[in-house]
Amino acid sequence: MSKIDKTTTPAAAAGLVKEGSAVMVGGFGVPGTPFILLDALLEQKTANLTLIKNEANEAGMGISRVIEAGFCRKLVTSHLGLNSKVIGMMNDGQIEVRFHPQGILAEKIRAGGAGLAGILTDIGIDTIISEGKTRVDVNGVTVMVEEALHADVALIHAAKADRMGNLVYEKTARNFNPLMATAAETVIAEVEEIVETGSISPDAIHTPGAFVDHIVEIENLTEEYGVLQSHVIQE
Amino acid sequence: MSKIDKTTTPAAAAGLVKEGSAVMVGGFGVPGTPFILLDALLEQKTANLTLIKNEANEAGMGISRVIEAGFCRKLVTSHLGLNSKVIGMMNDGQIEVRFHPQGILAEKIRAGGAGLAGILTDIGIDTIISEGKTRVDVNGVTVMVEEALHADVALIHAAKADRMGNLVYEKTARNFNPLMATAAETVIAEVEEIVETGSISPDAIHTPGAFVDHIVEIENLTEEYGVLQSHVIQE
Amino acid sequence: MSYKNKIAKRAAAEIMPGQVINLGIGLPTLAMGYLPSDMPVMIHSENGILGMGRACRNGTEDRNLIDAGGGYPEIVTGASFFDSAASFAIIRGGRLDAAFLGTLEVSMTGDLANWIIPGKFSPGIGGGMELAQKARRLIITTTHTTRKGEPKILKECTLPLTASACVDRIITELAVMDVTDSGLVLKEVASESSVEEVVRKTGAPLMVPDENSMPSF
Amino acid sequence: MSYKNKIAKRAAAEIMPGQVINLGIGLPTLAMGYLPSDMPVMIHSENGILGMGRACRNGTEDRNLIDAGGGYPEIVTGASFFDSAASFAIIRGGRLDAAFLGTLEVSMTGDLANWIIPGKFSPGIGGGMELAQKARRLIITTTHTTRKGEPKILKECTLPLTASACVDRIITELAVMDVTDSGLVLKEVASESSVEEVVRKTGAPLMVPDENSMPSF
Repeated sequence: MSKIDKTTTPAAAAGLVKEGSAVMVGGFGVPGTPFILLDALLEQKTANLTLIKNEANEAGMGISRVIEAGFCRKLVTSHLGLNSKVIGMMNDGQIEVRFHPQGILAEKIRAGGAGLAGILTDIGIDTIISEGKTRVDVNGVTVMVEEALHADVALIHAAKADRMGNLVYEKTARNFNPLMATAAETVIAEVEEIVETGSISPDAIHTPGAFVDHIVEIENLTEEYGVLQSHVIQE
Repeated sequence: MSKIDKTTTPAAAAGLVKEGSAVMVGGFGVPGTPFILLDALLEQKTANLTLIKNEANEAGMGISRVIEAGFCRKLVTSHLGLNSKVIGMMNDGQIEVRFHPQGILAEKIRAGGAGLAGILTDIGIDTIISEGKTRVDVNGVTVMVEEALHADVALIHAAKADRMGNLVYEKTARNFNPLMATAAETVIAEVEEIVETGSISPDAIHTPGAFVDHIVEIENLTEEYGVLQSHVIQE
Repeated sequence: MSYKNKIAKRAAAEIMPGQVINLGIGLPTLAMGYLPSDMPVMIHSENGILGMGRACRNGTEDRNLIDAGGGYPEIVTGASFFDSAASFAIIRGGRLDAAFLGTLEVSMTGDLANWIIPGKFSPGIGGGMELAQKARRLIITTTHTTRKGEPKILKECTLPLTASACVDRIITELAVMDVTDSGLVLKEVASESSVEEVVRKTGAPLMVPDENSMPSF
Repeated sequence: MSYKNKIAKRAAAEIMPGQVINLGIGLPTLAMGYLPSDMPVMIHSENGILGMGRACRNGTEDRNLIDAGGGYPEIVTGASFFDSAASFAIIRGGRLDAAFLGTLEVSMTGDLANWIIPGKFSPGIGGGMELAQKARRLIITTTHTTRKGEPKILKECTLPLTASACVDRIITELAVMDVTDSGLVLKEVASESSVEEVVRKTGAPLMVPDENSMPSF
């Protein structure tokens, strides 16, 4: 069984993202953002991307660099509160942005991964985000259709993988990563450590290897992965 | 923080199930079935129950005993292939049975727990189970509404809990338990071991304590929890 | 005491032992400081924490452990981590005893508008709509008026809503008010303020049960 | 070799290294015995296993570890356990390279009917509909005829469907047949049988590419 080995290089992995691809990117802030994979993506200058991520990181970091470089046509996200640069690009019409409530974004991605066509929810039903959404009556209550989201590629980050692609996440670096791991045609996980298959307890695996197509080992954790000094409380 | 202690007795826990309650019961076969809680439920002779469980265990075991004793009015389940006793009761009109595809049953329960009104799926769309279901068009594809399921009480089984209700399941005893833990007004978990709060790694917790209302420690694992000799290969 | 601390301290007093709470963005650090350190309460953070603690002491930050606002928190004994779907299942599934949110406007009927000023401010939605719509109890923590001195508490919101009829209680630096079926009711007045000032700075009818026995905070 | 073993052995030959497979109920124990023990393949079981192994040796059963049929399996290195929602996400999400199911009837257009005989047999649905509808490749393993000798492979199913147009390949003790856009095609004939017997016992038109060079198994 140990013959399954999904390890590859950042460049080979990024090469699977093609012009016009829809790409899910894990992470909520710094934790769980696949910076090394995003570096490789930026380097190959793939254009016209649709990016799907909780937020756009902060200016100069993560997917913000891909957006700032002009490679993102459309961003599907929850909020940009910490990235005035991308808000500016949105306001200037340089990128199209589609906002979803954070947990609905998570459910839309999960629904895509679970082979569902969508979910039914009342979140936002009395607000402007309900405009254009299909309404359905469920037991006398009106709710809205939120369609499942899919992507061509998911770029995710995990703390640990075995060679078969079983993944374990750490603390708040989990966030959208296990959901995106299910919802893309090709799933690429960068990981901080690769361990031998069989060394992770089967009960402690967060993402089963069947969902993961390629694994990239991070050779060294660059500065981007570290504590963001701007968010540290100065005593 | 260690002051939160949700431990109670089987009788007190079962007492939360009232006549006419909808009760979700974890387990897929023997693993994960809360036999001790079901014993307590049977003892208090609460009638007119709606039971929601993957299957009805096998004759003389688990919820089959509750059904055989006449306390179940309606069973929402996936299949009864190993329980000809309950199939007989269904055919004789002694209980009402509603079948769902297994993964759709899981998703309906999960949707209830996740505060969704339902999910949209094409499973069974060309079959007789589609009769009476609302159809919706999603991007040109016709799918069906599957409504979320809720219960008054969930009776579940876990390998380990801390006093705050954080749960860990073991192997295939996980199955429907973490889903049902989210979908009932009152969630009662019987556990094989109670450990001090803080001794389970926060990354290894399968069900966060916020979902769990009461914990019952199993004093001794009765015969029902053991290996079923009828399923053992005789060499 | 700054008005922010005043609000945070009063907000902390809403929290009961054993509850599951979301403190929104911004408020956590301040409000946590006013909770008794031994109070058994589980703080939820949208990015996947149940059991968030106070802000980290400088130098003890963990690169993998942030709160929903990007700050570095501690966690308490019994904390757990989970993914974003599970995190919002806790919110939408009704497992939050209370949530706290700031706002731009709030109406006398409990409508909330705190996410967009069309053409001026549109950073997105985040977790706010789900918190507003689904927490069992929604408490708004806000300055009583805008920076220009205009009331934030109105008969009707003028901005696009976050959710309708969702607010239970409003806590400002001047007052504590409840949204009830019969209207907005004044519950407490800040020791630095007066019923007259609160009524004057509120842009909606405010019921004052008994001016002489009004509790202060 | 019994007809069951014949079918299981031929079914096992469908499995390619690196695939994710569901073997349905009943077949696993037999088919696993025909897989090379070092073949890197991940067997999925609906009750929450990826990486199921062969049946346990008597006395080594684990009370917490069963397969979807209630038997006690081993697990392979790299196996993982998960809940029922995740398990069917693997199925419906298209991560199963192939699934194997038994049947009551199967039509020449790939319709499958294997879950109910109204008024006679209605044990429920289980995971079959999802496996039938969503596995990337669906292989039916069945006796060629009923116990009464009537064909199970028909122009149209007479029983309520499990899923329509879902079957890719049919493996019986007599033949291997593919459902194609132009009809049902005979691919292999059992060494104990003949093209004539297979055609006679099949209740639908069966295309025979070249009778003289028909592969046997």
